[in-house]
Amino acid sequence: MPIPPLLTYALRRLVQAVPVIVLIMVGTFLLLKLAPGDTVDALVGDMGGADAQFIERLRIEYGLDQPVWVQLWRYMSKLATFDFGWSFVYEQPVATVLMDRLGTTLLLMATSLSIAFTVGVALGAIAARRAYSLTDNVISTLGLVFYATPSFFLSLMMMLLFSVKLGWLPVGGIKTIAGFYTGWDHVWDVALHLIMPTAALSLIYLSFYLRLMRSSVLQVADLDFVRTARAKGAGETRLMFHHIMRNALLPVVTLFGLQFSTVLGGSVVVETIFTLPGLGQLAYQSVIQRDMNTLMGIIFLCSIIVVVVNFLTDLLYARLDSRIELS
Amino acid sequence: MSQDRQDTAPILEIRDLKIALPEGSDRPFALDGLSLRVNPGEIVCMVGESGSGKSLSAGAVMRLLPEPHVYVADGSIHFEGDDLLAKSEAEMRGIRGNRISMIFQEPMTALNPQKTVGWQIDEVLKLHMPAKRAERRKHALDMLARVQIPDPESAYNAYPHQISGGQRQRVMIAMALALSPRLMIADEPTTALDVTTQLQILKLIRELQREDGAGILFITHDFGVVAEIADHVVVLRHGEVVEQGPAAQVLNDPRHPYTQALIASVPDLAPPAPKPLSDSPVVLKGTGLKKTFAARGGLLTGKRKAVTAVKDLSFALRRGETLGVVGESGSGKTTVSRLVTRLLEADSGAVELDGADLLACTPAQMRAMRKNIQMVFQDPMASLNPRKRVVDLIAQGPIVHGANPAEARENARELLELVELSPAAANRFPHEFSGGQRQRIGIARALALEPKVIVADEPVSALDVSVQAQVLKLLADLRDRMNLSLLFVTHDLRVAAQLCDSVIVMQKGEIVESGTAAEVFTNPQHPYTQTLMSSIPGRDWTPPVRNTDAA
Amino acid sequence: QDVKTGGTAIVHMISEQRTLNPALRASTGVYNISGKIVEPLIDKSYDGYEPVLATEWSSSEDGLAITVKLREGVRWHDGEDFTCDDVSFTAMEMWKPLLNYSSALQANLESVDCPDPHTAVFNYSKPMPIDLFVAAMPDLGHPMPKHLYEGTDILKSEYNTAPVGTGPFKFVEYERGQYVMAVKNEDYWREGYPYLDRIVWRFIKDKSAAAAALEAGEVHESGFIGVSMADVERLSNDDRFDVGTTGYENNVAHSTVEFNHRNPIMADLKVRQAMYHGLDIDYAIDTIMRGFAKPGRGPVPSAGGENYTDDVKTYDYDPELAKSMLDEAGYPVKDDGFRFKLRHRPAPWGEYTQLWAEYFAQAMKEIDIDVEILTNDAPGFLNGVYRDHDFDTANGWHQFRSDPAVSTMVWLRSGQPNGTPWTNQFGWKSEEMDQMIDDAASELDPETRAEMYHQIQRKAMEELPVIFAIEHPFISVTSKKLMNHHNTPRWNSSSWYDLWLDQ
Amino acid sequence: MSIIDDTRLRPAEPSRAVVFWNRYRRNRAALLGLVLFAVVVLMALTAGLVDPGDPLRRAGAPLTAPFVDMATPLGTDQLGRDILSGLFYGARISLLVGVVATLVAIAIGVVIGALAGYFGGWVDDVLMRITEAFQTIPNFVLLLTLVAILGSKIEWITLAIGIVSWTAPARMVRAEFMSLRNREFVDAARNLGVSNTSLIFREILPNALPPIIVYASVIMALSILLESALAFLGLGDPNYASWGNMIGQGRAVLRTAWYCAAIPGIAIVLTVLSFSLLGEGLNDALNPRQKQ
Ligand SMILES: Nc1ncnc2c1ncn2[C@@H]1O[C@H](COP(=O)(O)OP(=O)(O)OP(=O)(O)O)[C@@H](O)[C@H]1O
Ligand SMILES: Nc1ncnc2c1ncn2[C@@H]1O[C@H](COP(=O)(O)OP(=O)(O)OP(=O)(O)O)[C@@H](O)[C@H]1O
Ligand SMILES: [Mg+2]
Ligand SMILES: [Mg+2]
Repeated sequence: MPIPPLLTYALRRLVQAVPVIVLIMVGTFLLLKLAPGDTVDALVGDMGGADAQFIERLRIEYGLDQPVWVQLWRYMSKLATFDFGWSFVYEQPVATVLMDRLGTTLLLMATSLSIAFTVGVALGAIAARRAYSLTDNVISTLGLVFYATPSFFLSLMMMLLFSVKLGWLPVGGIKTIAGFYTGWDHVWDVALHLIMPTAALSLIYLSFYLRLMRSSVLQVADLDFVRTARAKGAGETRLMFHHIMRNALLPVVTLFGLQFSTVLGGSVVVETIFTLPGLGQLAYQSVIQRDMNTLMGIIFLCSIIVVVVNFLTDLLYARLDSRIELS
Repeated sequence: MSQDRQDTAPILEIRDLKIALPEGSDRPFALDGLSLRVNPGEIVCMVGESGSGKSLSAGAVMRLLPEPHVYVADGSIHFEGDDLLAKSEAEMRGIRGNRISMIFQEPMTALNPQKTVGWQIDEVLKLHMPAKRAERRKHALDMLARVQIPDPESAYNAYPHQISGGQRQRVMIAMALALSPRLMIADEPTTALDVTTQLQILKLIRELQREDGAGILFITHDFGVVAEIADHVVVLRHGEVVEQGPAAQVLNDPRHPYTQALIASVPDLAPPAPKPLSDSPVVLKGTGLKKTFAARGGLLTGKRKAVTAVKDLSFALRRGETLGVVGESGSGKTTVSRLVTRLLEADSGAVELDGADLLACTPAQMRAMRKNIQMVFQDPMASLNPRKRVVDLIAQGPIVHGANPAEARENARELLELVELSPAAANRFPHEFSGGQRQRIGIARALALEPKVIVADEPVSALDVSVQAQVLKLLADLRDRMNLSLLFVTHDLRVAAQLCDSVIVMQKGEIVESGTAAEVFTNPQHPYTQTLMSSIPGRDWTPPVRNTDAA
Repeated sequence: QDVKTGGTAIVHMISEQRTLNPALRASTGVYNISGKIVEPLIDKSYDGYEPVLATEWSSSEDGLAITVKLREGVRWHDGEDFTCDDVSFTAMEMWKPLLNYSSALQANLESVDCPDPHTAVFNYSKPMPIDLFVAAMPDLGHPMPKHLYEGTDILKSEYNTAPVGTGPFKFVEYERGQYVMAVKNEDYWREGYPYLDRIVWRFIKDKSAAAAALEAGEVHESGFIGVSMADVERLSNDDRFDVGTTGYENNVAHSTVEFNHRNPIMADLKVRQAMYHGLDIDYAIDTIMRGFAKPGRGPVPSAGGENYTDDVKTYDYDPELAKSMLDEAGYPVKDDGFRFKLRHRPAPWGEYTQLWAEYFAQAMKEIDIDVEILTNDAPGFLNGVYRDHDFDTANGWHQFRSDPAVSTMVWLRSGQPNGTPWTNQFGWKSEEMDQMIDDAASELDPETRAEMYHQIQRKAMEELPVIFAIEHPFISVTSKKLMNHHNTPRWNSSSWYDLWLDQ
Repeated sequence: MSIIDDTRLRPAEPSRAVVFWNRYRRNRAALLGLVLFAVVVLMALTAGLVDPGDPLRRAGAPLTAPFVDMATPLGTDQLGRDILSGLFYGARISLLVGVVATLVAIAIGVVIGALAGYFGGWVDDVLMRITEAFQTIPNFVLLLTLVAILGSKIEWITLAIGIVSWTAPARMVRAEFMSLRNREFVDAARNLGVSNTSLIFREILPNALPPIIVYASVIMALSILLESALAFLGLGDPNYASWGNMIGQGRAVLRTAWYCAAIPGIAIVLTVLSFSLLGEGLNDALNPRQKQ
């Protein structure tokens, strides 16, 4: 039976991703080993101190007394069987720790990126359509201001206004604790909690899409085939939707794929402020705690997500760009 | 005849049209006082060098000028008696594509890459024809058949990148003619095409127009094309009409000195008498050259098909000889020129320069050898580093090869004079020159190393005819004066005929015919060569005796 | 006012507690949660030590055996009886080998005998002062159920994050990064208690967010200075909240300045004294601690009870004096405007520690000492100071754990191995001091013991191995809806059986 | 002289700088960006001249509001440090971080991108895998890790920001090189016998610079934002008054003394804005594509 081209393509992408992921994992491992101190230091710091034998015993327990390359080899050979190891900080298997957080992060990233993408693209198209007009200036300036505002600043201001002053939105967390909502109430509850973090994240990324889309539309609008369509008697709206948009979206889609991992990094601060139990915050904590296995797990997961997202954006790209055929 | 023209009601009448350019442009008006008329069933050719305002006049008729920077300052445009300039944008939309249609130069970019051919033809129908989908589809398929596209059904569903350049231009024409417009404007519709395709398209336009009786405003800069197709000719220069009249008269008996000069620049097809070269030594010899572009595909495209650009090619170039390499697009001409200079590594074969095999040299040896074999490139803008001053561009070669920089620069100034440029040019940047001047700089750069062989890849095809003639003349002069050998790659048979001693004709990477220019041009043997020769536009027209000094 | 029962109390926690087993991890963060679920043998009240799972305790004459009577009729949350086996198991398998701090305390513990199910006898190889034993029990004396741990890998037991205890509340769930929840234990041994239905601990890392949550009514209590000092001060003027330090008498900390005595400049007592004179402690208390603190008087804080004395040498703020002392010590101002340069490592915990470091740098500049602050995260800091000794000065806060023997003395006693955090890694060694500390630790008579600690305190203030600059209890912001709050000296760690919600 | 003569030179054009400036100033927003940028530079240069010296010194009573005490016109922070002075010195740090981190990022990016784009083949493969690896790790997490390793000295922070920012310029340079290496002028130079190194750095690089310069403004803006985010998490260098540090500490008193965080916050917004506007202006001036 012939393998469908999409599958072969997916397989090829997977094979290509393997060396990159190995590179990332080894690199991160060694990098983190360069950092002063280890998990035990962090744990002891957290406990408020411990005596020397205790510390010694923990190190042996965690295998931290071994040479670095032994530790690396142990880790990598476990990883090859998709065993992420044990988090000494959370006293749980890393896989459990990660799965607990993955949902929140994916939800946050997916909603904020899709909002950023759609709104950014729409505003960018409008701004380009009325290039150099008042509308354009207002949209572009707002975009730049949001872009220039540090995310924590924006988050704090929002929290101050909407939670404390107006009391409309919950301060943080992912759901009302001890609310015990189920069904749609639960969905609504989570949605309420996600409004501000999503807004904070998406406003920043929105401006990227906005600016790119604007210049992309301006660029495409100058192309010959748009002139052809005009010469056919097509009106501006038709030009925009049938001729310009789809071509102008191409670079924006590429950015979408590239930006995914940045958003995860960007969510560190937002998750911290809004107390969202997500991977961004977990990553930050893991660095500080030298929680090697957890951090490595996050990075691994993140690489997989990025590979998948890039694969999907490539598919989307191919869908949008008829010149590309997957084979 | 001129009496007849005035009597019929014109489809298009332009009077005293003035188009203003934005401040800071090289002239205030792109068009200054253009008047012309297009009658039904008539092809009016607008000729003129680059920048003379041809495209903008077409834009003005379509009301598609890039306003507000460029706008109609004065004059009138009447289409079938209606004042187009007074129409609203909505009214204009009703006219565009319906009663006036347009074909553009680049079939590559003029079609939306993301929509199927069928969709794009359908769009024009949808906009102007109140008809059901199936009906429109049928009409579109009819149109595709009319423009002689082999398999209209599959072309209908194809994306532009899936059909050839010639077919794309046919699609454009089908689109333009779909609603039987009264006026069709064609802005250099064949310039980007191969000679053979060009001729087919020209014929097609002509036939279709005969059937429909539309008027055509045909823009071109090629007098060959004019001779092929025009009923009436308008010659533009710097936005002013210098001469207009019936085709026969303008072509064969130009009145204005400018027109005369232009026509005189058109190379005629009679090759020069063969030079006695058989006893000069062979300076450059290629044997069994082969190049396959094995396809390392992109991530998304996967592996591409391997393309054999050149297979088993051999030639010999003697001292003082000019060897022309001709053939249509994609036949491997450029590949040959790059193999010979080792800008591309050949898969197999040898290139001997004065007996030494270039392809066997180490990189260091090769760098030293390059002194002897220099190139002149096609695009005079792209081949000069825009960030370098002319003097540095010319002196670069000698300096790399160990010359004293100060002396090399001094030499460079002298070379500028040799290529007939003022030494004042030395300190300027490439963008401050016209195309022809840049090509002169390119020639000076090649000469600076005092090479034995110069390889020129389409050195004049990016230039206007008038300038083309001058650059060719310069090249010929220098060749004769310095006893250079020239490997001259071109797709323009007229140019080849004028300059080359011998010619090799390539098709799909292979030599199909070779011999002296005189033999090949007067008595082509291979069927492919014969088709090529018969496709030269205006081949039956011999430019009138040169009565002006073009240089 | 009538007690109302029911309701959910929501408590703010700054950082997540990954393990909730107080017999494996001694830290206030753990007790803050586990204290309601797992009970210690003895707790501390304002009236002294209070029996919880232990009912009485006594020591043999020689101090080698301590007998503890256990409460009868107490059941673990899973229904099993609480007996001496549990105490013995926990003491030998957890307190002695696994529990930080306790390992040193119980180093001489030989065995725990169970003559009957409700009597435990702790056998020591060297005398153990009963006072010390009792003082340690509230923190280091939590029995865990033997039947759930025995025969398993204790460190990886699932019950470490889902504790089973005897306390007034039963563990329900732990959502990582979000909250821990516990519900009323209907089978609690104190009849009629607890009042609350449920307690939820919410993790909010960001202090501003925590303050916002308090104000929005989403959280009822935030302890251990869980909001910024500015917000503490602001909320203290808000009549919806009680703000104060009550309930932390057992959890007092010092903001310190530590010296690396390996550096000859720091080894010079005159320099250290001069630096102390250069610090405007009152200003720092006002600006950084917003007045919720007092000047430090050596290793024992005023909360140290009879072991504390204020009859010690003090160092007033006097920059001019400081400068002249430095001149005398042979460190005049050089061409670059400074006497010498110090590399200072601040501990990365908390806002006021950071500010204290910056104030320290600022103040030192006033007496022409250049201070470069080296910021690191916790492991980096601990390594830099306690293992690599790569610093000239450092600062942080250190908590006092009710008895000097189990807490502050380690900062003065020499001889701990490299890399042990919060020990004397400062290169300061005094045979005399070491002796005094050892003597005090095994002294059985309370009065003599107190006097010995006064001596130590005086000596520490004279020789300044470490500057115990500011003594500050922790601060809680508590919603006035909570009743009976902060009614014991280690309230945040206690069981809250009598806490109720007025709503 | 005949009618068609292509040997006569056009009158000399104004110099590049003039052309550049003429194009640049057409964009009014870009001019605003330039003015803002100039203000920031001026602040950085005059820090210490205009204003009371050390921004870390106690200058007045803690938490003095702006415009209350003329000795500290913009007020003081928790430790009584002068906010105005911090603003001026902070400009210095922000610019320093922005410029140096950008230089680092661009330098790495140019080398990697140039080699990958110029040589193609396996060199490209290897370098691009490395680039992908760097791109896959969330850059802020990598930054945190680097800072954890190196410590929070301003030099290290700057270096770390540079290290996490190089991938985008590398990709961009690579793309530029891939298109430029096939341009005829490169062939022309190669045909003159120019070596690979000269081809890369003398022939191609100068032509690849305009988009890189434009992108530099983006990195500069991002660097400043990254530095402030680090400071917000308490990982800034406390030995210098930086805007990020000021916000990081100011937010503790956000509710009572908003100005401590708001003033440096606005400074960051305006500075980043100025870089963005500057970038757009440069883009219009260096890569004129569409005519306005
Ligand atoms: N949008 C525009 N803005 C400013 N100047 C323009 C614009 N379009 C064209 N021009 C100028 O107007 C003049 C005429 O341009 P036009 O495109 O009509 O020339 P053309 O005869 O079609 O030349 P070519 O043969 O190269 O196509 C040129 O000098 C050109 O620089
Ligand atoms: N770098 C390349 N990679 C893959 N295929 C190539 C490459 N360069 C040229 N080809 C293919 O080799 C064939 C010959 O190309 P070449 O450029 O030599 O033709 P040409 O005769 O110069 O055409 P033109 O007249 O259009 O310049 C074409 O089919 C082309 O697609
Ligand atoms: Mg044109
Ligand atoms: Mg070619």
